[in-house]
Amino acid sequence: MSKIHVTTQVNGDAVEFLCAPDETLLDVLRDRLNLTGAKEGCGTGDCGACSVTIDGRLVASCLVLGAEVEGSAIETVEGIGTADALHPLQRHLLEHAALQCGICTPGIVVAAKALLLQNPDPSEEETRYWLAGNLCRCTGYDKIIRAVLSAASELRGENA
Amino acid sequence: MKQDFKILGTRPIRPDGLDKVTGKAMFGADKSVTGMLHARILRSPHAHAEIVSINTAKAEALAGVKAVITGDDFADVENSATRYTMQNCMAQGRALYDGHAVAAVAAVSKAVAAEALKLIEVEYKTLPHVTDVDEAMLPGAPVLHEGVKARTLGDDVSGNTVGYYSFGHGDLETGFSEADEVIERTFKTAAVHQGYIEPHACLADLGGDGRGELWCSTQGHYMVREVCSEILHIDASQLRVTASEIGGGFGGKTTVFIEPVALKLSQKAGKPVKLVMSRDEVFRASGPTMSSSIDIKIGMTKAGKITGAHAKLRYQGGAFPYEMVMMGAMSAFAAYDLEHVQAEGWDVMTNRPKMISYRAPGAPMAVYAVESVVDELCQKLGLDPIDTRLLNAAREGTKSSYGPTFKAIGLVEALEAAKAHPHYSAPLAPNTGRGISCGFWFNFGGQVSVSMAINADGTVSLIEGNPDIGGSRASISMMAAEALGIEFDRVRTIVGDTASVGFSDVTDGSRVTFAVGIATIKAANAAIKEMCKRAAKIWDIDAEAVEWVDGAAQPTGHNAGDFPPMSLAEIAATSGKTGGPIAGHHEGAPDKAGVSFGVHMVDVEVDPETGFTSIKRYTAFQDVGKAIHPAYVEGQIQGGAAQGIGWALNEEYIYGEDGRLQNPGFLDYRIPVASDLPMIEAVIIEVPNPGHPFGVRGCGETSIVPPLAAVANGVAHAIGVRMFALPMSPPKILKVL
Amino acid sequence: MRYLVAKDSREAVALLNTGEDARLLAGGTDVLVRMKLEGKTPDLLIDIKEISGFSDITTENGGFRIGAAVSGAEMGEHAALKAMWPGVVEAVELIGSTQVQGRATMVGNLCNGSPAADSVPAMMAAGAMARIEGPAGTRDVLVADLLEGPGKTKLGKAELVSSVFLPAGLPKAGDAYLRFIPRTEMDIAVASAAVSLVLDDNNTVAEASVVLGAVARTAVFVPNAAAALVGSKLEPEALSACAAACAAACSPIDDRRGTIEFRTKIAGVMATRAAKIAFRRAGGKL
Amino acid sequence: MARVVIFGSLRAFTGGVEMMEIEAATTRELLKKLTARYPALFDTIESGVSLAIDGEVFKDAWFTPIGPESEVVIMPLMVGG
Repeated sequence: MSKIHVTTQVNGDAVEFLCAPDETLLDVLRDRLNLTGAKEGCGTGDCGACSVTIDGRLVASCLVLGAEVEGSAIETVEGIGTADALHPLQRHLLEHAALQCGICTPGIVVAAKALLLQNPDPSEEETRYWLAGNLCRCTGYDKIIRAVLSAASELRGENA
Repeated sequence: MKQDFKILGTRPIRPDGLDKVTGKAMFGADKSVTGMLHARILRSPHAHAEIVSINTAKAEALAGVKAVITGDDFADVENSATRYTMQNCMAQGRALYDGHAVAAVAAVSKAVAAEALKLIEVEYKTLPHVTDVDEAMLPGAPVLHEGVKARTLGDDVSGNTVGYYSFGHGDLETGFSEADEVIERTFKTAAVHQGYIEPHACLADLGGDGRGELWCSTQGHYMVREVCSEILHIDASQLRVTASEIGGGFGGKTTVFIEPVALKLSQKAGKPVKLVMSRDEVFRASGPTMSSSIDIKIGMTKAGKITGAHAKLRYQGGAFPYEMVMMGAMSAFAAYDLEHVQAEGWDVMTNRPKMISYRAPGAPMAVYAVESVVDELCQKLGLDPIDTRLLNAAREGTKSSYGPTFKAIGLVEALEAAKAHPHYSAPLAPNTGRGISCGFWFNFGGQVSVSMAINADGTVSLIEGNPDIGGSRASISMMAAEALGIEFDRVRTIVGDTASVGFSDVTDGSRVTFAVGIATIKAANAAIKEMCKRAAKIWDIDAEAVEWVDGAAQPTGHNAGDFPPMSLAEIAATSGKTGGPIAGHHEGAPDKAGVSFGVHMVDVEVDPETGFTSIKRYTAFQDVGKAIHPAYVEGQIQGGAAQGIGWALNEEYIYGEDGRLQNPGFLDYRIPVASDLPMIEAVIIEVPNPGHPFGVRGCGETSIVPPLAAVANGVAHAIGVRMFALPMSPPKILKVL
Repeated sequence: MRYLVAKDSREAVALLNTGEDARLLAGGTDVLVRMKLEGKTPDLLIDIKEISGFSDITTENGGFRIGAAVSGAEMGEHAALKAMWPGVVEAVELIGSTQVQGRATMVGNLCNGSPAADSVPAMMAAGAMARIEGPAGTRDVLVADLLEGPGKTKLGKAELVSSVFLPAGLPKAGDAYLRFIPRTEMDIAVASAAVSLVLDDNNTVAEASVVLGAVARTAVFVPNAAAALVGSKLEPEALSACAAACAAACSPIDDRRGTIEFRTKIAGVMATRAAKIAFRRAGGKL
Repeated sequence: MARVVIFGSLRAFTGGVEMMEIEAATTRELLKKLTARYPALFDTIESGVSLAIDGEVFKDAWFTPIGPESEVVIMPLMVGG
């Protein structure tokens, strides 16, 4: 199989890579670009651990081909917040102890950020349904939902 | 034993949290090295088959394939438990379940490895199979392994019955004769999987000289080292195992499934090999927990006193001998103070993946059955379920159903908290029922090693040997800081590899905060002793005349007040001149882990037209001894409750007539999603464990024990019919409506 | 496997017609999953997302034409479409997670041929037409006429569905879709129902369409269930007649997702509940 | 003399005896004397047991002290998740 040359943008930086035609975006990110923040929990779009956004749209990167992202702008967890300047979502997840093993956390961060961009004031129910595709086996979701709602409140400028 | 703490009981940000919210944390599949190969495993499509032949020639000939192995590549080992583990990793002679590994390939890319698998030709001769526990126990059932039947059993059960246990005291006949009401029921529960989101993954590099490096996602890298070095016939000292960040385990990563395979491939290919399971492989070939078939008989007086209790537990644990039903038999009646009680258990093999621990292994299904019958008795006799449990509750001094006499325990406190909670008196909507259940887990101690260095800048580096599965680096740092009298952020705890700190048992049994905590306190005390000695030298007084108060050495006795206190940082700063580096370490095997009881309360609503059950409100009460980091203790309680809810309602291993697993994916193996659950209120009860200096009890496992019966009892009250099998999926509920 | 981006539908049709094992890629949420689970790839994967119009939702004759590459999320964000055909949009939005919604398409859901496809009953109840491009040119057929059986459609060799047309909604009309799943999300429908109603000035059901999913080899119209609703204001007798007609129309299978008995029982429950929602949406009062 | 209690199914190897008194200062000594008295227990004890000494659970480390009035319950080796 001859490789495909793809030019795209990842976390704001121009990126070029070669990938096999059947290689997923998740494999490209992890194996070719060394961005291992997105995880493969299932490979079939059922767990959300590989969540990224493409042109702002939340997707499961295991269900996207690397070849498809030519000319797109991709954001992964590595593009959200830094140690010195965490995104409020990341900070609230930490403050609420909303992670135990942490394998689902990158996907939760990416998915919740996409939620708050679209709906800055989600209800608990809206948040739960939005994140239904992000499986977490450790927490029972309680603290994750609280963290997202309190991050939303802070982002709206309310007293968190 | 009420103590005042500065740091314990606070909620600092966990030290590994930053890496986890930014995607930096390295899990099992996240590590790569140059020149590494990618491995894949070929698995049996049959529930039970003789492997007549395996032809790997075509696969080996494929460009890019560097090694192919089968069961023949593994030499025998002496220890039978290790042999079973090895044969579970790679079949020898027979494939014993759908998904059993029969060959493996290492190649230059994932794609080539996948292609090579298709070129391996395996000739199978299918054999009769059995996947149901009751069928597997019948004489005449296909027997998985000959000669391993429990030695006390007779001809009335098949050779698959590898274990028999019995616990209890008193006389059952007397007990039941004193009852006003006796209920006897049979239950079935499906096998469920731990469902960790991170599939098993490792990166192995083993040279021909027997020196190796292994990176893997595990609950115990020393266990991995011991098992792998035995299987590979190399010295333990030559295999360094590093535990990656672990993406969930819940008991499922307390053994090896792929590591010996990756090491063998690496040895054969002479290159590093990365091996990552797919989700399908996780379900088909890594251990779920047991399925069960259970008989319960309980007698009760009109006043609610339990007079006699008998449990018969038949557990199905997959394709190899195992011991686990005893944990269920010991847990079944632990919550009750009983005069006449017996719990018996049988461990049974079937053509399914070998079971492995899942959070409080063996207890949830046993307690589900017992608590269902207790609830039914309360219903029948018109008794309050909490009052009845209080009347019979085990407490300090109770001779437990499994033998030991309980020290201080917190069951009564948890029941009283449940009774007083507004949830218990809240009104119920139509089609809604409220369920209550107790739960119990032993908690363990076991071997630990901790090494603590006092750095010249006044900070502390702590190395311990237990993978951090739910925030233990935070709790350990907190205990170190508390013991040393310094700030939390002055301590950094890391999980050392097998070459950097002494042996540590697997992270299981809710033991880490307890056992590593004790070792940490003892290591801190050793360092404190040395720091007091240094201060004494500096002050030129007797070492005995120095004590450690609030993070500083200070003169005591007749020297009291002679010198101002000297802080840890000050002592550390001059350590190079006062005798060299200061450190403390402790290696030991702490015992006296205190048992933990929980009480869960749930309101469920059942749609009478579809049988759909929704969880409307959930409150969990648990005695944790002392909550070091209350937020993570709550998290353990909430997480266990959610897993138990899944077990009760929708999770199950579904096998067809052909013995093949029909739902090896998250689409049809249905773990709870965020929209399935309400907030789960965790109420922490603290009855200190007398066996721990800070009163700590393990807290991670008890929480999965009560939800099964709590939900089942809630459903029974909501629909007015009792179900006797899990999961209570909608088709099953609708059928009885 | 080769991956090619088709520039127009003629090229896509030509590529489908090469004799190779070729598949179309729009959202990829079925085709990529199948590649992963079955461990085999087609010879050729044809990406149709770049084809002009395929990613558009356009108004046409008072209705909407939805391109083959329009994602569920895009449909959900289209206020006018959602207002006209809320049942169709809610059906599409039930497919998979938020992540899957970002990619999955209604046309893909149709062409995948699953009897449990969420959008298909809703499209059928709405009278949706599929536009088909093929070697012989373009034709429009009712979505209902495209269904063949599990994993199969009546698309001919080298044909593809380029868009689906949802006709103009009538005044006092409403549609709804409901499915039963064991959890609240992330499952495949065990049984489902779409109902489309038109009310007269009296708020009595004048026209009805009832379609069931996941209870037969394809989604099926249940004319008797529809007839039971016509002339009613969804009185209990009408609803129970509707439910009984639904049960009679079921010929489901037993599998890991549900039993024959269960599917048959709940099909009518889904239909009557969907009917009530559609009725309210049409302006009726219960 | 410590009072030793044998868990139910292990009594198959003690001829049904549930309780006995053994003079022992440590767990090792106790387990040695126990297997000397009931050789059929050897396999089980060799493969590992847990002991509850006065209600506190111990693994079978050799030198755990046993008091003269202690109650020792012999249990199977326990595992967790």
